[in-house]
Amino acid sequence: MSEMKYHNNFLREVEERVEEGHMVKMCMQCGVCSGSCPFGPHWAHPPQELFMMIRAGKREEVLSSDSMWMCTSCYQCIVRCPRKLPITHIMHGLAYLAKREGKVPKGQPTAQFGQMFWDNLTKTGRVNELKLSLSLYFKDGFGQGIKNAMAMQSVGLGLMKAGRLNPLEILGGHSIKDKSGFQAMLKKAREIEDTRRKLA
Amino acid sequence: MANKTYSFYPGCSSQGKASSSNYLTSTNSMCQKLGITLNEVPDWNCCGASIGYGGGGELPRVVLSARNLALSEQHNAGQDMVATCAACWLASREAKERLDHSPEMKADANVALKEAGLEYKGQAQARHMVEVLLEDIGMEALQSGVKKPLKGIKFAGYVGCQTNRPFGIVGESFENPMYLDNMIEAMGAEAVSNYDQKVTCCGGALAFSEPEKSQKQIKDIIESAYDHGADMIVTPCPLCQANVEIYQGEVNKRYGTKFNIPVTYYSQLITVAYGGTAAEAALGGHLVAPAKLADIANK
Amino acid sequence: MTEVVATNQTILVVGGGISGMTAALEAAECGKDVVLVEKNPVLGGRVSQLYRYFPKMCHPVCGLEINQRRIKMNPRIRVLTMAEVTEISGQKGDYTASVKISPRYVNENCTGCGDCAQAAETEIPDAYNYNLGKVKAAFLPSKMAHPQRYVVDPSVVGTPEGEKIKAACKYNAVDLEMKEETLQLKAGAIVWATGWKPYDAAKIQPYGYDRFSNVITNVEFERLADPHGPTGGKLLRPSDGKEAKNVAFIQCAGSRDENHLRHCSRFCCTASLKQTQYVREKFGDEASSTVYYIDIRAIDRFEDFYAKVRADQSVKLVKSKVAKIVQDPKSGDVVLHGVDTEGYHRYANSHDLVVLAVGMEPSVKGAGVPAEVAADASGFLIPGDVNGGIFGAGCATNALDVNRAVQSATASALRAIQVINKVASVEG
Amino acid sequence: MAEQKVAAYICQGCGLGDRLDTADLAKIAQKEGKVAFAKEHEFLCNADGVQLIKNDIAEGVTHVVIGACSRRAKTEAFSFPGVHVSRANLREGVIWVRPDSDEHRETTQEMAADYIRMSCAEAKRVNIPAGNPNHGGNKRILVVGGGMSGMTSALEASRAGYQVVLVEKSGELGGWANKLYKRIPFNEPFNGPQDTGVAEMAAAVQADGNITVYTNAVVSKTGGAPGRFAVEINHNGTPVAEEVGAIVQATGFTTYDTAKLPELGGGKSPNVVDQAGLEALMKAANGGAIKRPSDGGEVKNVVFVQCAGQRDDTGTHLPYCSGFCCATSVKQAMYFKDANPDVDTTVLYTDLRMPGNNEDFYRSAQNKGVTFSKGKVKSVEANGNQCKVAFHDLILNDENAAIADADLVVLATGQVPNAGTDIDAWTQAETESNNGQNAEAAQRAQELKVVSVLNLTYRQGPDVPQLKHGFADSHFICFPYETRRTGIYMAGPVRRPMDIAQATEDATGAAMKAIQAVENAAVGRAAHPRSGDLSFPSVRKEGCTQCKRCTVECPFGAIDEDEQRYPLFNEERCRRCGTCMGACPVRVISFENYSIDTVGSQIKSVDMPDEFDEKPRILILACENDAYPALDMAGMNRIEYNPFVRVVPVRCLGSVNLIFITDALNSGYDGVMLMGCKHGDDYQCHFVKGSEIANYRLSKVDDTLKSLNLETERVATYEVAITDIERVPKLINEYAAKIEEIGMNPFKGF
Repeated sequence: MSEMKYHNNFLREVEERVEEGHMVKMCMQCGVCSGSCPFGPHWAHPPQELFMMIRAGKREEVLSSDSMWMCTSCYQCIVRCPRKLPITHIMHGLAYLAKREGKVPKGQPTAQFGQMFWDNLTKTGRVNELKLSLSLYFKDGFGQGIKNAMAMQSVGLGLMKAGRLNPLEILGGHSIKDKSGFQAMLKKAREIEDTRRKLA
Repeated sequence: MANKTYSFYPGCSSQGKASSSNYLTSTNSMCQKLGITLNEVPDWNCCGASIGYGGGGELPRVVLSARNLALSEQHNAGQDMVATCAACWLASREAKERLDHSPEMKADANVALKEAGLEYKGQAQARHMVEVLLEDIGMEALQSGVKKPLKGIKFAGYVGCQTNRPFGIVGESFENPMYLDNMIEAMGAEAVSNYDQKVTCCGGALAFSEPEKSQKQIKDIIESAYDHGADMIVTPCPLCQANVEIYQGEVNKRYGTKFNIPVTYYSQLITVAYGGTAAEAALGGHLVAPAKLADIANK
Repeated sequence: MTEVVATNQTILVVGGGISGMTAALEAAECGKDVVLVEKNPVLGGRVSQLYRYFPKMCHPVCGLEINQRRIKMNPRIRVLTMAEVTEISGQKGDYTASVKISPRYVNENCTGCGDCAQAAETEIPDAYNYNLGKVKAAFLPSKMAHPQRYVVDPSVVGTPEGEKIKAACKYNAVDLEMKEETLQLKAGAIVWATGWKPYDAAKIQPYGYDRFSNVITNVEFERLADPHGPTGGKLLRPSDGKEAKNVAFIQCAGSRDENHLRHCSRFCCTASLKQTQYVREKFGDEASSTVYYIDIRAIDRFEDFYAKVRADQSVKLVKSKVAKIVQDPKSGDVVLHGVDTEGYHRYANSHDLVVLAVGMEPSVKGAGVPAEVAADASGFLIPGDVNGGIFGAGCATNALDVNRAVQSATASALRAIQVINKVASVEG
Repeated sequence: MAEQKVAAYICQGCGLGDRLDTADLAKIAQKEGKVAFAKEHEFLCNADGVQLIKNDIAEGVTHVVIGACSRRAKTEAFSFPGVHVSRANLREGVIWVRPDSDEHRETTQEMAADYIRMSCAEAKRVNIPAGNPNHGGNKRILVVGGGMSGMTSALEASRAGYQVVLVEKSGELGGWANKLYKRIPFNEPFNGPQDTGVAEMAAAVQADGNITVYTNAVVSKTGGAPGRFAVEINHNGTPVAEEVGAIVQATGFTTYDTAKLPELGGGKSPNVVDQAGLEALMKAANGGAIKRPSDGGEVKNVVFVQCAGQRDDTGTHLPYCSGFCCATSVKQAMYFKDANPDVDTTVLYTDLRMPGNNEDFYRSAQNKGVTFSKGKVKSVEANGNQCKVAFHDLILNDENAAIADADLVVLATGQVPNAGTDIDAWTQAETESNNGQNAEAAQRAQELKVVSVLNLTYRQGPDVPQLKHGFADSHFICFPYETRRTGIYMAGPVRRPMDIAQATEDATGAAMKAIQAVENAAVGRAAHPRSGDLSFPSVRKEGCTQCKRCTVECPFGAIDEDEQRYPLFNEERCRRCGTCMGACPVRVISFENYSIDTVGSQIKSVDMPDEFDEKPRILILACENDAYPALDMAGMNRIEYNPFVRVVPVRCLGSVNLIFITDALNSGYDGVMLMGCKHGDDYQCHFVKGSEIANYRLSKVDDTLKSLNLETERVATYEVAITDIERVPKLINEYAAKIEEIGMNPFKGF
């Protein structure tokens, strides 16, 4: 869709395809969310500016921005918004849409980690912490992986000693029993949403 | 002590040898001393925490929690589903609120759940362990059972973000909740007054993906504890505990600080105050050993 | 027992602020009998606690002087102070109201000479100055007080100090035996003018009004600026008494907020613009005021006033809702965190003092009126004749500035007269 | 003077008995004040003190002098119907402002004695006003303007039982509301435009037996005064005479001419309309979709430009904000969204002004998808059937943001009041034309006159004076209905830009004041601020030199000229401020209870020490609204000031006649201080120009003082506010020091 400046095309797309997107239109541009965000300084476009850019139809700039990936889900913005926008969820929704549209900036660490986390938990129904850490360390290749692991070596050993890191998890780790039902459930949920939100 | 029964949702980090197994151990000991029976939700799955959106859409994430709630309704009927981890509680409660407010989403969720032979009805409440302690047992009752007051230890009550927002605990303020400070004092210890980093976020999942940005937050949290003369930090959230404890070394490297402060759980404080042993309170499960607490436990 | 003559051709006005006084005066000066009931010991309401008005920067007590003189000269108005309407029965044209009168412990003999205050020692919070200062337990609420009769605080009644106060009065005006009494008053129509109260700033948690001493409200700042206020008109900040030269004004403190007040309270923008001129008036070029706003709502010729304030070099305007306030315990300075939404830069601005422009809440919400009345979601009474013979007036019906409150009060007086004239035409 | 019997009562309460020799004061009242008798009482204001006075009144006392506290204290206790009371302010004015020490006892006693002399002198010269016998008793009310405001005033007055004459220029009732498809909601739920209800209201007016309606009618002449206004109506060409008691002018507004806004596309493209234009389009479409005016094409994108030609500080357009246009644009955006949610509606604003519970209306608009962008519109250019709106997006800080393809642009222009003739400009033109010599000025005066609404036969001009930006508003915050033409009240947008909700509330208030005006006029009682005063000005015609100064300076236009150009007083128009009395060079104007004599006698009754006693005397003429209360409260705060001053309260500084100054200086006063309230743009004087006129008159006094080789410092004027409790004593003490410096008045002792 061409970028029609100051038209509601992108706003309508957000309302249709983004989690809680229907609330974006309620923002009154007061700036309390941008001011409350602990990672605020790291956002190229804080939440309120993103909402304004959506109204201004700047689709490309919004979806390819790494701003919404800076959200630590601390809910500080939600409890202070005078219009009660669920800002945290809208940011998650925008991030997910950016992912599905392939517009995430290359090498965006939180996007990568989020995908690893999802793949990890969906395999066995529960997070395998060891595999998750290793996949995070080695995400930029083997050499960098070894360097990352060595840097966190003392922490790893400490946790093992404290009984909070089980090397045997590399084999399988915790898992739910009804894996097949669980994965079928997730597959169906994704299908339903993809059709409802025109994401496929 | 009153004997109460709850359906228990431990969450991925509170499993045997997982990153907050010490939280699990001390929680079980605490509940045993308080006469609380926890029936684990059979075959519970991960709640997706708050980073799941990197891979899963809204409905798949809601369905993760719907499955847990459905399992709890089915096997532990009539019992509230209690979580100890902030993210598990938040994901479950938010999912419940969305399912109960949107018939369309509830219908969609149940179509997906059917694939796993389950159905979400919406009977079970999703609550946090701290709510159980405060609302069902109450601060006076908690204080009355203390056998070994934690004299001489000053704790910084670090509530963090998701336990406190957006639902709040017993209706307390988001800026300055007092329940954790009151719990510290009830256990006979001293609580830091107006600890300004009380509700600051530790970076959460982004401690892994954005270490530098998160460690700035962690530095403020620890530095303010030291500034207020705290011996230890106590927190209700496993991710806060892990991030604030594990990355002290990294923070010291990055900022040249010499932090070495123990980070404990409220469940450990209560277990020790109620006469539990160091092992029952899982005091061994720390990178920075809570020595003073262990001394009291071993007396 | 206080005797009051009232029939169903009398108009009962509840609330003695500027709206209640106006409704009572306009009806009485049209030949109708009025009973004016006021909860506080004196008339004047919130307006008597203001130092200046926008946009003219004139003094509210000047209008109060004229209205008080009109009341003193008009035999048709009967004023009952320390009186509250607890119950209303009957219907349009034929109401009966129960009025509870709390003891003032001072009778009509009082000449306002002040000897009783000399004798009193205990100090109580000064409600006239929003408890920022103290007054003696025997006090005259303000220099402009009407009725000009002292009040003895119940806390000293039945104590040796009470007797000492009583003895100090040469005209046995102090009567410690006074008891609470309840009267039954007839009335043909009722004007409900109980006005507004400032929103409880402590509820706005991120602004820490209940934790930081140098975060105060606009009504409190007004008292600081008033020469008859607790600091004699000097703008000193509570923590250390230092001069507050660098003041922040935070708009929409509570208003336009679904977590607090849904409505916009209308007066707070122009009130803050006015208060920046207090800082300018006291400190000249050293003054520095910063107004943090969402929209400056200065309508009609208030725009001229806004233009004048914009031209004042000492005033900065930042389009931003402040996210959080922290007071530095050592220096007492208050740091405001937020983002300026015009041009997008993040700020952590330090100020000497922060004034929260809190909004208006009806002081008696719709449900609080002891009669069947329709009110909106914020508790403001619906104006006009939807409530039988009970007519809302002034800030009891909407967040209004003084001028519109008086217009509303004048209109409600006519609505009451319409009922009275019909009763008169029937009864003759 | 009817058999007048003056009695004096000296109170010994509140410390007066200890600090003053009240017996001596009683003697002075008797001997020098020449009262029938003088009594002392230890607690005059309590029950038996008041009864003492009442008994004496029963035995024929007509005037009472009370030496006790200020006239502002114990007013109810010392008010006796039909009896004049003069208050000598011995408490707040004497003992509370002087130190309680033997050293000062003498000067304090002298101060008290003088105030007793002054009160007795005043009392003796006061006639008890009986109210003007020949006043009009007409209680009908004229409403000019048949819009929502006018109709509301008419209906509300009728519901109170009063007859109303309603004059409407156009052929039908309804005014601006007729042009609206729907209006902004009055009350909950604020989720969409509501029916105006104007048709029902018009029907109610037509059906109301109390209301006589003239459409296609204008007021061609208005004479007389409250209670007896003689109104000539030009009803569709035929003159009709009506007599009414009060007038409500609700002539509303016209929209600002968009042709004056070419830079915003005004008059450049049919697709650029103002809000009235959009309402017309909506009414034409009657609920269906609005089509593009230029080619009937589909409207997919509408832009609302706020503050079009408003809040303009370049001096070309309107400098003010009309307040109703934000909510109106939102309402109009909802017309489109309700009909078809796919239409893009964008509101470009700098401050979105929707106060009160209109915030909910703003939320509802957002909920329906109306988008709001904070931006300053720079230009609107038509290209083909669409327009390009260029603006500076203040949030995204984008100088050249633009909406390139707007099908329709609505300019939110302001309200221009229909307040008729600007009488200040008319008076200027009239004087410049000096009856015809200067043709240009005469032409200008005529052009200004032709737009008049009320065509008043008042000497000071055909319409009610305008306050600012052409609106005929009250200047006072506490008194929105304080009008400068007694009995004539403005309502609705003619007095201030407002929406329909405020206009109908304002109109009800104006009806109340009109009813009050006819009731007061019927018994000769004054209106606010000297409500209830029965006195009225009378002129000793034989002494009048027709200098016309009174007719020019009267702030309320109460004085016309009769055929021989003598001043013709219209008592019911008068506010009893006394400015005419102050203006008259030959001092022939006075009121029964307030005259040259009542004030002059007070000044001359003071016991003037000779120049060797080192006891100067300073006269203070203090306005009773601001200066006198400030002095009172200085007393309540026990702030001391110089004992040689003698304070005479006056109704307004405007009523100070220059004779008071000459009398004072001749009878030996060493200095005169005049304390009035603030004048100028933000004037505080409730008689509008009183303190300003006094200031102007006194600027001439310096030359006369010089001619008598008296120092100019002898007479000083001050602007004083009621809150100047510390400042006024300081001014007095500084002035007394100055007088001491320049020494005694050489005329002393003559």
